[in-house]
Amino acid sequence: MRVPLFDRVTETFTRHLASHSPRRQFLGWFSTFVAGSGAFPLLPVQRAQAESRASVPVPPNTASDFDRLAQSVDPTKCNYWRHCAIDGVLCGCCGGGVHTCPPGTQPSPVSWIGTCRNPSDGRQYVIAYRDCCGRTTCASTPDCHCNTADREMPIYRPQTSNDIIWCFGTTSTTYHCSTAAIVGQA
Amino acid sequence: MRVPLFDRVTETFTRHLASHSPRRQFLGWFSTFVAGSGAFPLLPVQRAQAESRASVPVPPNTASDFDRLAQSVDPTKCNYWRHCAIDGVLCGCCGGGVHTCPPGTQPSPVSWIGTCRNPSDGRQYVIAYRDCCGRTTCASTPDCHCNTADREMPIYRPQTSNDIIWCFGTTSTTYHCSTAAIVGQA
Amino acid sequence: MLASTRRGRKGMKNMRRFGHRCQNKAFAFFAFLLCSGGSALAAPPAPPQAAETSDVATLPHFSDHWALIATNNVAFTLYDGDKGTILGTVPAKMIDNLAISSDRTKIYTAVSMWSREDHGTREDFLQEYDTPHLALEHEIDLPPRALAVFKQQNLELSADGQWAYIFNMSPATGVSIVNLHDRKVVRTVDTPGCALIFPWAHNGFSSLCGNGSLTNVAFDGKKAQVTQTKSFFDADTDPVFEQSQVNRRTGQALFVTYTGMVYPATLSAQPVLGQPWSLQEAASQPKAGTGVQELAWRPGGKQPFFWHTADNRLYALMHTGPYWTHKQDGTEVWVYDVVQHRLLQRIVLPGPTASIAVSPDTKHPLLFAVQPSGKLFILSAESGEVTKTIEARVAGFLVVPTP
Amino acid sequence: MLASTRRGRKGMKNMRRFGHRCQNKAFAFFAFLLCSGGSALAAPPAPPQAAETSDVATLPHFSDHWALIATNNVAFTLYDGDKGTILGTVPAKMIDNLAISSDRTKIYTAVSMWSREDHGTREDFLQEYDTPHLALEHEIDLPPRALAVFKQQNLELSADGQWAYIFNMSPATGVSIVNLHDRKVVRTVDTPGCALIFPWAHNGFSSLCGNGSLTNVAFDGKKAQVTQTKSFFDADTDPVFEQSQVNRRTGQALFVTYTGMVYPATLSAQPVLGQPWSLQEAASQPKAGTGVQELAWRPGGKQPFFWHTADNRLYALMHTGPYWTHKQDGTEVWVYDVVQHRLLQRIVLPGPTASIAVSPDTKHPLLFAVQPSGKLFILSAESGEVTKTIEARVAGFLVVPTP
Repeated sequence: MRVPLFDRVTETFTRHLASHSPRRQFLGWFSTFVAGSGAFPLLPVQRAQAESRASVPVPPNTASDFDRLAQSVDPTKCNYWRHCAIDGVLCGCCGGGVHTCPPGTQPSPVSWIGTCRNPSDGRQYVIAYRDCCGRTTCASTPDCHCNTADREMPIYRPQTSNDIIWCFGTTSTTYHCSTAAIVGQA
Repeated sequence: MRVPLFDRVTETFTRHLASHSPRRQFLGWFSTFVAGSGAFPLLPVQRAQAESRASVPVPPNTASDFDRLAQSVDPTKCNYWRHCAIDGVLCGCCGGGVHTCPPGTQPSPVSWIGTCRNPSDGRQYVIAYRDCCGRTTCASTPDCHCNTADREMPIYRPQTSNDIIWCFGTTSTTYHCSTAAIVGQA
Repeated sequence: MLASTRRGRKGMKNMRRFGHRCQNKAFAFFAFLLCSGGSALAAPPAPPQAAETSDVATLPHFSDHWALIATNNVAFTLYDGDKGTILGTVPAKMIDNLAISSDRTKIYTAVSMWSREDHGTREDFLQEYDTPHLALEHEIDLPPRALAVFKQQNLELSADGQWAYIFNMSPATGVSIVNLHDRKVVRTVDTPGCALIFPWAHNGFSSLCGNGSLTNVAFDGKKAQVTQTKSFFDADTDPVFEQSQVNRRTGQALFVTYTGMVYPATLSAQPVLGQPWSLQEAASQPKAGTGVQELAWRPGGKQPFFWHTADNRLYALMHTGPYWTHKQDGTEVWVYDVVQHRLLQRIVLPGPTASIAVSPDTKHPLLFAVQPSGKLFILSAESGEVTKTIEARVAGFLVVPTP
Repeated sequence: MLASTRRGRKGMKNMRRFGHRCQNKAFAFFAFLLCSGGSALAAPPAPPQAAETSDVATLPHFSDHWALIATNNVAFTLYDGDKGTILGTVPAKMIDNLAISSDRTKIYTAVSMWSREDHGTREDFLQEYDTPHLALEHEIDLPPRALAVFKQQNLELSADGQWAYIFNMSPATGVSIVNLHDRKVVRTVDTPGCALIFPWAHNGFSSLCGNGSLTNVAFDGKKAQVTQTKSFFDADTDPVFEQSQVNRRTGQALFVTYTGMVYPATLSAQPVLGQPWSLQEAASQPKAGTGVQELAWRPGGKQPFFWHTADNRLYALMHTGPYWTHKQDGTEVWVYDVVQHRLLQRIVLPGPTASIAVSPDTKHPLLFAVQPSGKLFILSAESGEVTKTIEARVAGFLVVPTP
């Protein structure tokens, strides 16, 4: 049975995490990792430039259905490339943005992660799906409720499980919406 | 300007209440009245017999649109005759009945009232719209959410105002659904 | 250090990924372009997108074209009427209430809650949010509020930002007066037989009474003085709508009855009543009566009126029907000159509408129209053209900033 | 006395009402019939309907054909599957959980709430309702539960009614064990790297672990003993569904993977694994793989499985698609003989379906199917015929009574 390329890449990534950290401490380590990533200095944004180029075509037989059909223009749609494993309401539809919480809410320092392909540069990125917390669920239009599952795992693999309310360490653990921030390349 | 018959009857009824009780105590008196009515001995139910007869036709030019179109067969519909001034979810759609609260809820001892015509005997009845309280709102199908307004008054005439949550004197004042019990003839 | 470690791993992954691609025969040509170092491409490859910081949005000054609309029985959702998008969320249930301060820097909600959702200890609060952050800054304890479905007139603010008035019903009626500077209830005034709040220009409010009169409560922080007017409408035959309109800057009110009579009044301890006029007569139609089979254009809905004070126009949600259809959805909005008592415009709505509100600007005012299905329409209040249609799951209660 | 006063007033009103009618010329003929004393009518007029007492409904014994279905993010609504009607409401949000005791006399909800709705003090409870009255009888304090959307396997009860097991995640994982007779948490067991609850026949449960093994916790009220199995599935390539099924009477489990492999197991401190089989092979199709473009019939949805233990049938919600579509709505239900590993039936659903459950009876079992739109379908599990279609506003979580 052939394991598709991108799956293998991801598996290596997750296996790496799993094998190098005692499982008991895994989540603690993971939290630090993701929380720390939020402190990265922002490089000059090259995105406009990247998008002015033609998108890099998706290899037709190694990409998931999501990847093949994803777009890199409108982050308030479920088929925006970063949303390959999101479950929830997009914060961009709620007064926030793709990595911005709506006013009155608080980003969770920990999150689940996905690995999604950006069609405009052909690269795979690790995405942190950070929930915004502390306020009743955003009443967006139904088209902003997404439920995708590329590389999504059950709750016993919490770091890639998207049914969990990822509101740990926030003042209140109520769920409002979900963001999709770039952590780095996969 | 001609005042329609049934309105005049109702007005006399409400005016009677208003003029004979100091306004300050009106609601207290009314509570006792309605709560007390719940203790009436139930006469043998003649309803089946009444319904086996042909319905009494509605006088065509003195009845409201609701009265003209009301039915006396299905109490889980908004056009059931007693529902001429109801605003809320019918308890009959929620595990209760036309004068029965669903399990786990509590009938409010006070209520707003309406005056509705029963097409099967042609009589006008005073209806106590007693809310059932103490549980989150019943998630019935949308056709059980009714909002009718025959003789319905603003909140400064509370006894006939149906936007109020009539959960006074219950353990919890949260709204679950609304019933429509017969108090007596108008 | 963490960043540089990451950078290093990224580089490795990149290499391995391209290595894989280059071995894949199905991609020979495509792979050639990439594996040959990209020389065939016009521009050098863009650097990968950088890691992003999570942050929280803040709002600019509250725009004329924003509206807070009750949604899903859990919140008021702040909509940008120009873009048709959501800007933020303020929690409040169907029984709660919301008002915006005149300077638009604060949003207040009057709320009732139970410590265990539908049971436990009941608490009532006036919650204070700052507009830029939609942050809950204060919770001011209240006596038990009146619980009713969507009654804007159960919570009102004074234009000077000093007072909030909250209607209580237990079922005895009264009003809690909150000093918004000190953030506490300073007085609860009994208003037996009367309900709702219509604020004056200064230090007081009036309530509508079951006998067709007004109760007027003057309160400047020290002593409350209550006066009562004579009856000016007959609540038995033709009551005044709860959703009647007031200009909190001037204390002028437009009390509209079920049949469509408008009673103008200037509220104070001694209210001055103006000449009543008929919505139908102002539209060159016969006055509407109280006949249960008397067909006429009538006002109705959940929030059937909006007084645009800058333009001095009254927007009324109208439908055809007999008397006792005061809660029926409207199919048109009729726009009146409040001074001339003259119909200026009829706007045909895209469907049955429960509630309306109009943006307070005079330049390009927007008309917000909520359908019972939960759909939100935004129209030009001038042309009546629909500019946005949103599947917003909204209920029949809209709050826009007013002077 | 009150009653007789009322009787007197009724009589007066009656007279006056008829008096009015008799004066109304438009009703001459009709009025004649009534005013002439009714002699033209065959039967004497029925006495007026009597005043009614307000009462509260109670429920009979929990029927095989009832189901509790998550609705509107505020409650589980109890449906009668035969009539398609609502019988009652049990409060619980999207993050909460519900289980029915084996004898069906109790309903338990594991809930988390905040004293001020979305802020304030967080409290977690196991709430105990009695079925006949749906009355909240006890609230048992819990350590902070795991908060996740609709995970039936986060709350399980032992078949003997002694224990409730509640999964915690903070994000460290563990399980709270509640003694249901004493109504308190007697033990919290850490289950590092493991999650969910699959109860044994007696005094224990197993959890699924990220390395493809099971953690097994024996607890008889005194000491907890934890054992660990070897890995039996590869969580990296083909994880076991969270919604895998267990028979709490026997501790037998059916662990189903994303590709459709079924791992039977008998759970205890030393679980015994049976021969794995493939849902696709049992349907005479090739085994499905993990290819992201490998089209096959695959299990998926929010609640994609139901093990009917009396008939020993596994109902699986199936769709066509590649790997990583384990959350996709199903279009058919495939019914398997669990012993023979044989497809018995394919039921075509009336539309895309998120979740299924089957009534536990063997006579005329009902299949409950929930659409993402909130529509509830009830079908005959034998014929596949749709018997009820309800606009129920339900979410993807159904609980039926099980042994």
